[in-house]
Amino acid sequence: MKAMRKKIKELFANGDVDVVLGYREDPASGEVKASVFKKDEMLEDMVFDERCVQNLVNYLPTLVARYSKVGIVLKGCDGRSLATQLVEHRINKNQIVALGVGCEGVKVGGKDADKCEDCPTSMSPVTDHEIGDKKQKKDPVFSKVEEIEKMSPAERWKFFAEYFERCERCYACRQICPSCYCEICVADQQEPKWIEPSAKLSANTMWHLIRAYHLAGRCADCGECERVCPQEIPMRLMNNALEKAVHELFGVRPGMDPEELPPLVVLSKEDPDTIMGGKHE
Amino acid sequence: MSKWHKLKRTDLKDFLSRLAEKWEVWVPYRVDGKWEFGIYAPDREMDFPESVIHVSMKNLFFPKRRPIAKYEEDSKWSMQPVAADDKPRIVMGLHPCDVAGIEYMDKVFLNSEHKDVLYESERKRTVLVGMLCSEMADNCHCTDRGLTPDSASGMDVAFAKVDDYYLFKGMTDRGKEIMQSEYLKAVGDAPEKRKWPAGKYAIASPEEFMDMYDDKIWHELSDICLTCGICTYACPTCVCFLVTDEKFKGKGERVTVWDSCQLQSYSRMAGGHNTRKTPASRVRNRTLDKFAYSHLRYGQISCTGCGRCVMVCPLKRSFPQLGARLSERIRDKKKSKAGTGARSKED
Amino acid sequence: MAKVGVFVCHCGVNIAAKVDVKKVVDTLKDMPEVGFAEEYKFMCSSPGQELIRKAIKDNSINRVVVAACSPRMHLPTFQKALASEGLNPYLVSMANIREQCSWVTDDPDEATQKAIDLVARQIKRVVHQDPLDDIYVPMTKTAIVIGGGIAGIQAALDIADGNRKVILLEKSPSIGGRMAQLDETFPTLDCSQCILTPKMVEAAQHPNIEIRVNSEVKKVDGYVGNFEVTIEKKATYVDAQKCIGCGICQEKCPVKIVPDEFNAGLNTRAAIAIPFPQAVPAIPVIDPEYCRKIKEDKCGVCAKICPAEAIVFDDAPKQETVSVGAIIVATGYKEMDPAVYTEYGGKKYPDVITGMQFERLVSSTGPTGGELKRPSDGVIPKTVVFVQCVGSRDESKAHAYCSGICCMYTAKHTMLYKHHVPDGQGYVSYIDVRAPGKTYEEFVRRAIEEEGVRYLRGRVAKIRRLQNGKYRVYTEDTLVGRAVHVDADMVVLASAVEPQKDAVDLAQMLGIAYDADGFYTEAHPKLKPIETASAGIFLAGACQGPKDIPTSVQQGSAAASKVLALFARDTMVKSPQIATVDPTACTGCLTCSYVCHYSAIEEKEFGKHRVAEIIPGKCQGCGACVATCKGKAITLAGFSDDEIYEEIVSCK
Amino acid sequence: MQIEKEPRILAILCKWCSYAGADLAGTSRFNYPANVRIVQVPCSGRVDPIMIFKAFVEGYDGVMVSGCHPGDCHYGTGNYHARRRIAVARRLLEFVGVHPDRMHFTWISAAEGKKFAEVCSEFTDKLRHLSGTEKTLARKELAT
Repeated sequence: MKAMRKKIKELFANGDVDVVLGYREDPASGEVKASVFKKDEMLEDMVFDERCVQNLVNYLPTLVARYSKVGIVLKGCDGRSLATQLVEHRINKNQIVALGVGCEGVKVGGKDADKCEDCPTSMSPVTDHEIGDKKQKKDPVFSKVEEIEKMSPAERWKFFAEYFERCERCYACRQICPSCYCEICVADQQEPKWIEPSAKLSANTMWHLIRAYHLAGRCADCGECERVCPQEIPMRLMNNALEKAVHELFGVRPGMDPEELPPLVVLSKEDPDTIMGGKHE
Repeated sequence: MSKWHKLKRTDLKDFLSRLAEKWEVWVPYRVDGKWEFGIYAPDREMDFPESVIHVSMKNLFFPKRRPIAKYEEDSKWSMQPVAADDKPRIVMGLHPCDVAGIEYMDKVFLNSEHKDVLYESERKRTVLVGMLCSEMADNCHCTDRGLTPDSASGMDVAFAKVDDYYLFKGMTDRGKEIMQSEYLKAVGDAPEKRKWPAGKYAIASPEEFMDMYDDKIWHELSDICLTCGICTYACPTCVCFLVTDEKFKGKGERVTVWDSCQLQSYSRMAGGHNTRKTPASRVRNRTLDKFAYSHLRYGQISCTGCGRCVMVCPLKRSFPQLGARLSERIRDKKKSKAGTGARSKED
Repeated sequence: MAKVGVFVCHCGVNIAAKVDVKKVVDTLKDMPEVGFAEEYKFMCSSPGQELIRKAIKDNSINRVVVAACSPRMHLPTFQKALASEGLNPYLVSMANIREQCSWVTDDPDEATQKAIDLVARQIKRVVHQDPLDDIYVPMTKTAIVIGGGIAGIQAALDIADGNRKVILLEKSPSIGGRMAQLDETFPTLDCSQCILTPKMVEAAQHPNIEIRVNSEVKKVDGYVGNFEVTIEKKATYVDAQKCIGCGICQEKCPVKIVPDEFNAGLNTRAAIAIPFPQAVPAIPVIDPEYCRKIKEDKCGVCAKICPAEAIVFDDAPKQETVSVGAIIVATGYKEMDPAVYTEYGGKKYPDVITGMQFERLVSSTGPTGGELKRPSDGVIPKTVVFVQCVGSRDESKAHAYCSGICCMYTAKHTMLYKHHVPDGQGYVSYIDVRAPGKTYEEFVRRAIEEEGVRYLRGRVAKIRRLQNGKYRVYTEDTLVGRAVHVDADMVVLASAVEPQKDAVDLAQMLGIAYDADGFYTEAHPKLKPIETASAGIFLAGACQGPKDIPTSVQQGSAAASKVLALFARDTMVKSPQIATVDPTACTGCLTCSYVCHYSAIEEKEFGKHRVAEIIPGKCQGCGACVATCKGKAITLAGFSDDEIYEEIVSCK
Repeated sequence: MQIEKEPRILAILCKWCSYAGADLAGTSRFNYPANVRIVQVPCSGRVDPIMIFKAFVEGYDGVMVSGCHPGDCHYGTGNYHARRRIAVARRLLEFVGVHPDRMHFTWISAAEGKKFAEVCSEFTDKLRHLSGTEKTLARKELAT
């Protein structure tokens, strides 16, 4: 923490950053929240510990529009998220100073966050400065996905339909996701109405399928969608199922390489036809 | 009528079962650790929580998806309005802030110019049995909004939880029939009147809020807001909806669906222009709607202090704090006489 | 408000026998979108089209659905009918109730129900169709001919004579192709070189023809009228501008072990060589695999003696992109390698040779100077067996198809053989003799009757080399029903005609179709034998299937006439069914640009933002970008989300 | 009358190969079940999985997508992109409980009329065996 504050002070002093996006402990309530730090402001309230769950990358596009240089504190998963944004020209890397912090895992509701179980990297794959240790981690196994995969199709649908039924379509999942940045979300489009706006099973199913599909090969598993869902819909399950799929199908782990294009826009003549299922001669 | 009646907690089930013979009785249930309203069934475990539940009452009068007409895609495109439901019902367990919300919705939907007939029928068929609060939860701030947690205003029947019994009191003629239940025994003593703490956050007047329209502060107030729609869905006084047609195999329904000014798509117009493109402009809209626009239109600010928006916020952002921060800014501005800043270009 | 005219075709009995056409009309005429509904026997006929025109005039319909055959068949017909009445031609949609309904459905009730559903769906769709205007794009009036064989040369000459520029591309060091290797040609026995060489020279001297040898196509972008073809010129290590073609380098080069491709590998040549004496251009090429200077930095004799100082050892492949308006593919064929026929020796017998090798053996420019000697020991073969259908009509070993030319060239070979070895005896093992061309049959009869060649009907089972150096050919004579064998001095295998090795690669670059064998597929087997499915790309010669010289020449001329017809216009009409970006909805992620096969998507400033923009001239309307755009900022005219959505959800 | 028992199939076919293959099935008079509904797209690369999702939600029992064989795409590479998208969409649909037999993704050339008819028949057959199970994803709200 000391090292981080020192580094940030240094960055401010050298004029390398205009603002730094980080975590702040509200002295009054003790709650940790995302915060924009300016030079000589509130730096003493800056924290980095297991309470720093939120992925800050989502705020970057707004900030880089307002400031020319933005520093950002990144956990491993957030860094992967940033990598996916850079490759999609969402953010200009030159406007970013990436402060990778060795992450020891975060806690949600007092318990170790689920996402940390499947975390492949403690350090952001994109960094300008690294603070703390980079730990070698195992590739994710997604044991919860495997559990679902063991179920019969009917059981799986029963499982998901119950959750889909509950969705209120508040779009908190979309709003917090750095990769959901369409000018007009397909769920908001009236003509044609691929996804009807009302909160009901069929339309909600469409929404959750599209949301997961659009993130396939782009989702870096920051887990924010699931965390913010007021109805506790297990969105990470779907994201992870597809993360597992793109890894198995195309050998891609999203966000681990900031140069790598999303697998669904990569031209590959070598993919076997069997990836589409069924038999092919 | 004016007397308090006692119901033993052990008699609650019998009392409700008897009511359910005539009415559709809506009571809170706990599902997967969360409260929601459902139709009373004796075999389901139910209870009355001390303070508001996170799902808004709004859904019972103005559902999130509400068919208003049905049609078939035949040669005539025959369209039939959806018939109103007139089965009598009791909604039990509303808190004073919810009732205040319903009173606000009445002003929106039942004003003489544009009457929403489906809403009207929902109101007409419903007897409101409200529950007086015995405590204020963390997010409760109705006292900031001039309400009292144990005020029975607007209820047809009011009740309070006391030790191992409930105290009921009929407030209107519509509540009379319920009060005649054999399980209610008239008693003399009213529930203890508590002295509630004064509001945490004093807020400015609607006119003062209006003056803040062009202030820079909206960027600060919106900096980490996701602008998702959950606060507006949970809010008892957010009543925006869109009308859309839903078709399936040649049959269609015209439905109203909750909409939210917090979503970017809300203010996007044909041709692509969006009048509220920035999060700041959307946060401003909701804030001013609660504290100023509502007052201009209906003579009443529309935040009832139920605290649901804080409860459901993914980032646990506090709307009352936001109101307070704004009021603070208003005071500062007045002091310095500054703040005639030009309209922000970004908005 | 859309008012749809619905026209249901009987197609004689093709539709009406299964589909209750009247019921279709009666069911749909009350649909709210429908303003007029009618049935007719043949909608594609003039009176049928007149019905549409009349309804546009009298019933003021503004959208049309024709329920008839496949839109692939008659959509343009009905589009014209609309246009003639001043209605935009893109406001018609066809319900395919013949190919995809009446012809594939057993039960009439089911067929009728399906037809109703299909037409209703198209009515819903057509309401969402927008009027579109054709796009006019300028055209580059230069053609490229890929392949400098006789078909390609003919095509190039005809286009050049039509006063248009042509690039004639050839991957080997000289144009001329297979025909240059032939000795004499059937059925006239005129000397191949004598008739080909003048054409080669004419091509080389024609002001409108630019010959590019040693060059291959690497990439093809663009579309009809505006192709961008990337050509790679291989390193030849000889400066063609300086070289005077004296050939002294070839004489002095000490490395004389390079298999001579022109002589079908029968002899060897120097590491620097002009491919054959009449080559056009007559410029030598160094084979870097053999050249000692290039391999080991030794020798360098050629550079020392070259009077023109034309040797460039540090030559490297060069790529260049040329703009052309049309492409003729004339890449020809290759002779099958008979190695798979192990029962015929699988190439281990030196005197079991292929037809092309025989051709070289009897040629005066060949390795023996035109004397027929067998390769193993130079003995003049007194008995020769010609084996036909090696690799052709033999699905189990090689190809199911007939190579078409072998019957004739074998007959020619037997005659050439008799002319070289008058006392020799030729045998032909054949399955059927196919001689359908003009005077072809007479030619074969001449071989049999006048030259005394013995034709044995039957397939050769085995060839075995005997101690005495002869080859015993085991075959049968099915006409007398008896197994026979012939002890021959030499055996000639009429090896099958095959597509070039890299035929599929080129097809994929060009985006044209090819069949299971690798021959290129014409747009229609009868009515469009020259065109491919890709506009502006035409076929000529054996790349499309086995062909003899006259047919190849005909196709070359035919392809040229197609190109000249195309170039007669100043602008290209391009389909308006292309994709466009709504800049207000675009986030500028540019992921669409990665999937565009035509590099048609570029970046553009839009206010403060960066957005994608599609170049209308380049877009071909495939829609890959549309499916990539998550925010649906891209619309494909003619196949918009609106239209496809309506088709998906409108089925009852 | 719609024969409700018969499974409904949506076939999204590219214009150049598979749609032409379906036409050839007709020209060659290869019969196949009448409940197949074909949607023409210019290229399999135009197929946005949202169409597949929507088809299931709209109550189709099976969805088929077919384009030109790899390497034969009229537009060069559209089918390769389609293959990746469909592979992912398929995994997602299976994950939320759509039976794998409800999806058929393949290549059919303009010459494979017989293959098209066979694929339709076999696919229908498979779906008939599934018809006992719940119609996955089909919308309930307006089904009555």
